[in-house]
Amino acid sequence: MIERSEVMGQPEPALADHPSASDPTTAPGPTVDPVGQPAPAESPVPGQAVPVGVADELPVNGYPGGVDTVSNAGATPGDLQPYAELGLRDDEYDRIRQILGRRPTQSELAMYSIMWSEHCSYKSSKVHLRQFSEKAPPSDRMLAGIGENAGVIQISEQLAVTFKVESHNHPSFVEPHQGAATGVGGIVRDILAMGARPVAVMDPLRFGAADHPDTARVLPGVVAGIGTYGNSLGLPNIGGEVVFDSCYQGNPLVNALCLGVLPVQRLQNKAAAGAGNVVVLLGAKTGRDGIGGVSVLASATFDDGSEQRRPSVQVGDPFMEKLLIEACLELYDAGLVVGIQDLGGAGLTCALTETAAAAGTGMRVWLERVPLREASMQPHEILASESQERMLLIVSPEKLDAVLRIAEKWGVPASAIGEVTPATPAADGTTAEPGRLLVTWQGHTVVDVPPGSLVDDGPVYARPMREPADLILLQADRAETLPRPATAEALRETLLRMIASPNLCDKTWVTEQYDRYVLGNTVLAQPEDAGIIRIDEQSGLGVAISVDGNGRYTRLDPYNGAKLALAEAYRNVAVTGAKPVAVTDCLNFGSPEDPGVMWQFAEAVRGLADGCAELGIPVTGGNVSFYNQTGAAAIHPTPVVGVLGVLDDVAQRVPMGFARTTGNDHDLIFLLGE
Amino acid sequence: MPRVVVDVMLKPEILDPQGQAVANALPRLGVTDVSSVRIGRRIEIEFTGQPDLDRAREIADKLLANPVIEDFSIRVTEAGDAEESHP
Amino acid sequence: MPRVVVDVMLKPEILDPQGQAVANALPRLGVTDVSSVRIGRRIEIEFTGQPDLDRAREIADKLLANPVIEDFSIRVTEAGDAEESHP
Amino acid sequence: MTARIGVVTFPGSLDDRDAARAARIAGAEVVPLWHDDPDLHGVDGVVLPGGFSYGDYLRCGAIARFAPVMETIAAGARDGLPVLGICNGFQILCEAHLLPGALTRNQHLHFRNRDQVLRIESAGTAWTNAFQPGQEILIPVKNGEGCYVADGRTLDELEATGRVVARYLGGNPNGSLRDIAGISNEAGNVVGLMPHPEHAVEALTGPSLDGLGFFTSILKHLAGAPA
Ligand SMILES: Nc1ncnc2c1ncn2[C@@H]1O[C@H](COP(=O)(O)OP(=O)(O)O)[C@@H](O)[C@H]1O
Repeated sequence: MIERSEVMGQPEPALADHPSASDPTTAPGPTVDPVGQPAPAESPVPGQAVPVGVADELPVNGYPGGVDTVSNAGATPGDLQPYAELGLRDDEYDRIRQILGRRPTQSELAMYSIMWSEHCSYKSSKVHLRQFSEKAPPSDRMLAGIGENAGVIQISEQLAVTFKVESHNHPSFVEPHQGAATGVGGIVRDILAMGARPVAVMDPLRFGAADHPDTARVLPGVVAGIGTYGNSLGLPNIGGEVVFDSCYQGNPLVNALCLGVLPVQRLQNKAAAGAGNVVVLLGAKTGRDGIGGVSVLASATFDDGSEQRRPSVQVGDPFMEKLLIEACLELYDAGLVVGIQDLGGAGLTCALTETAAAAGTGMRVWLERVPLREASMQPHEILASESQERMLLIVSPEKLDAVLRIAEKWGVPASAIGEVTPATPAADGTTAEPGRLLVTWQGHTVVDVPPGSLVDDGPVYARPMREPADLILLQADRAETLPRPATAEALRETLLRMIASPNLCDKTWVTEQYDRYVLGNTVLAQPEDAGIIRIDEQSGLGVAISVDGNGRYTRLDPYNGAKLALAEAYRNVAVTGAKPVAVTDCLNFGSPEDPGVMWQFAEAVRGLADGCAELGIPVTGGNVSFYNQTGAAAIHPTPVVGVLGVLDDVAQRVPMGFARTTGNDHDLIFLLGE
Repeated sequence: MPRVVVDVMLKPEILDPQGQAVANALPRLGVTDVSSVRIGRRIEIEFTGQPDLDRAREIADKLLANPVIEDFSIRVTEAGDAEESHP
Repeated sequence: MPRVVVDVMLKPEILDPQGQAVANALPRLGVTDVSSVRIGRRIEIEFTGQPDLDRAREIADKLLANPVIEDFSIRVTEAGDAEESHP
Repeated sequence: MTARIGVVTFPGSLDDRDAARAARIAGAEVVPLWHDDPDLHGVDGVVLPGGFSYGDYLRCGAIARFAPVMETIAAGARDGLPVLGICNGFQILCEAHLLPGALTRNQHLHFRNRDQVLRIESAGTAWTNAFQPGQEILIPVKNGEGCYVADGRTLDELEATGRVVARYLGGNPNGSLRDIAGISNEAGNVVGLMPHPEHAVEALTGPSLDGLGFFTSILKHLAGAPA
């Protein structure tokens, strides 16, 4: 991958000269594995319960010491591993073995399966998303772009803003309230990780038919979840969408956008630079949240085995997130952070590998130092856990105490769990290879991998694409052929029907559950077409944002549908008086393995990239959500596009609707465009 | 009158921010010997006739508990039963 | 392990909109023989040592219940006690 | 001398900056107070802002009541220190028994944010003397647990002694008994208000400027009060 070589261009030569004791190349970890202990006679069959007493002493899953170690993996190359159940293909599993020169341990297998998933690796979308960078107009405002946690745009000499939209569709169908709530929590941490104070949220939503019984379960839960989380964080909700269409019946879309503000010099990055620096886990304790995906690896960690539920549901704690925000901002302002990364869907696995890969360094992690909610958790569970409200910090050792003090002031747990290790000197002593990620669990080495292999070297697919067979028919069924109301009475009835339709009627029931006033800088919010936030109280500098998408239109014409979404958001921002400067997008589609869906996706991306080039504004970040379907039926392709614009003085904003004039002059009404 | 009581608690592995907040507040009150607090819901159902456990179980399952994150238990009590009541 | 359970219920004269909402939803499930539903909190407290009823009563009185609107009752249970559990 | 108004930040406070801004716009010097610090730093009045102190788990305001700063504030309030509790602040004042009654779950069970008309029922408190009795004002309301309840005797007494400070007009947003939006203690120095005056102090960001009256009131009160 291209990005890889760039990241590796910056080793830490000075520190590489002083490999520490924990450098994996010189000292492969203390005590390592119980050598000499025979490999279990029978290879463990994951998924099959092995009754077991005390996890840490007796062989669990048949592994000595309770865990599958690197040396054990080397000694038992023939063990069968449930890679297929974890979503890895045969060739992907072979790649992993090739990279490691042995079979992966349980923990490593869990990590690769997560990082090489569609969700984390963008393996089906990568080849298309490149266009966003390739076609992007040059922008000297962009301080961080695609590849970072969120794009950052400079809006004045001192200030920058960051914004991004992300999906939490599937969790929100399973448990609407918590799914939607943790969706907000996740995007807020992305914004926080850039060094910004989150200052507003928006929520583009799609539900099934308004009168379907399941909508009565999903919609109130989603809205309450977004409300509870956003309100509790003190983030004004300044806009979003509520769209009903039966194609979303079994797969609602819950997208969340967050806006943040930072002084330019407070910009953070995720690189775990500087060997010897300390890796700190900040925030909530780690529990068995969202480890459903890797549960196939752990059949014997519960005493009574098999039937124990593995919740794939994460429960959010907005209070902890609020404290996390305040603690992080204080840490940034005190200059105590070298690198920072939020823990999102892929938990520690993603944060450890991404921060190390971004710096080309290695990392040494003592997993038993991770504070746990449940003591019986296994290493692969700790690595895969999606527990919310956590951040990973890289701090220099002499500042560790100050960091812990600020964490304590805000009541946020913080633990040093590891340290950054140098890049590996090459054999000839000149160039350096990236370091390795070495994770131990109570003295056993459970992970020893090149971090970049999880982050950047994942599979990339150019999946087959084919225009859906029914598209011609759909396109032939033109609006012009529909009967038009011919009489006044018919016109009246059409109008009434339209006004009464769920997609057009008042959304106050939803929006009044959101706090729009908190922070005192909301200049425009619902029902305006764009939200406006004042950023600088002195100068009146502010930003306008709108998020829009039209699945029906995109179904008929994905290329122009994406452009339409962009144009709508762009217009909505422009008419407030703001100058549009940046784009974020959430691409909600069906299964990429369906050539018809893949075609829709490719067309939509091409349309969005072309549209951005024509309008002269860059995509700064976003998110892809695939597999939005029920059985074989995909949702309408639904690219949701957010546009951000800048106002030099928010007092000059133009609100929607006609202004009440005080004098006796009448306003003139003009229609612009064709 | 006898009634049915349904206790709904978060599954043990699910985060309980409420309980945690209370546990963290206890030292303020000078209480230091509490190791964990979990907070759930207690629902009292009164029937027009005889308390109907099966009916109550059905209600709990469909309406009172969220099976994705919660467990429930169910029993019949007399008002003023064995529980020690606050004066 | 034994623990202390504190049940906190709204006083009978205080309106319980949540309980009412559940009661109102019951006919839609075909349940017509319920006369009232009240929803309160169930709080389980685990102590580091022996469960301490007096201590728990003090916590309940100061923090867990608001005497203006709520009553509480308190008891020690064994995990897996007499309550009929959901399978 | 400029009046010094303290604004308390509890973990989970959200409208603390807004309250500070409103007090500043009214002309006060703002002193940030911290939940864990019992020292009031010589302030002349205190605002307990909106938000979700300590997450507002269990009951709103139940845990905040035990914060070290609250002990000092409670003692001060009994000696006449002006205290305004807005939303979560109102909940805290009730939990701390500085005001009677309690705030419970909205009757419709939803969080509700809207612009709300209020009638000022009592202009005799430290925080409402800049209003006319009976004056109608428009300020935002936003809460999930803003339904004021108290027993009938307490309600009667509040009404008989002029301690209902404001009532909801044109629709009760949360089911509060007798449409009560705010009350005061007997001396009138402690006021609890569910709606948010601090969100109606600038034309650009609020539905009106009506909220400013609460903050100019306290300045007026302090200016008139013997030093
Ligand atoms: N549709 C998209 N448009 C633009 N950028 C995208 C899109 N999807 C993903 N990206 C970018 O790819 C990177 C990886 O995305 P993601 O995995 O969502 O980030 P994170 O690590 O914060 O979860 C991010 O920088 C994101 O902005």
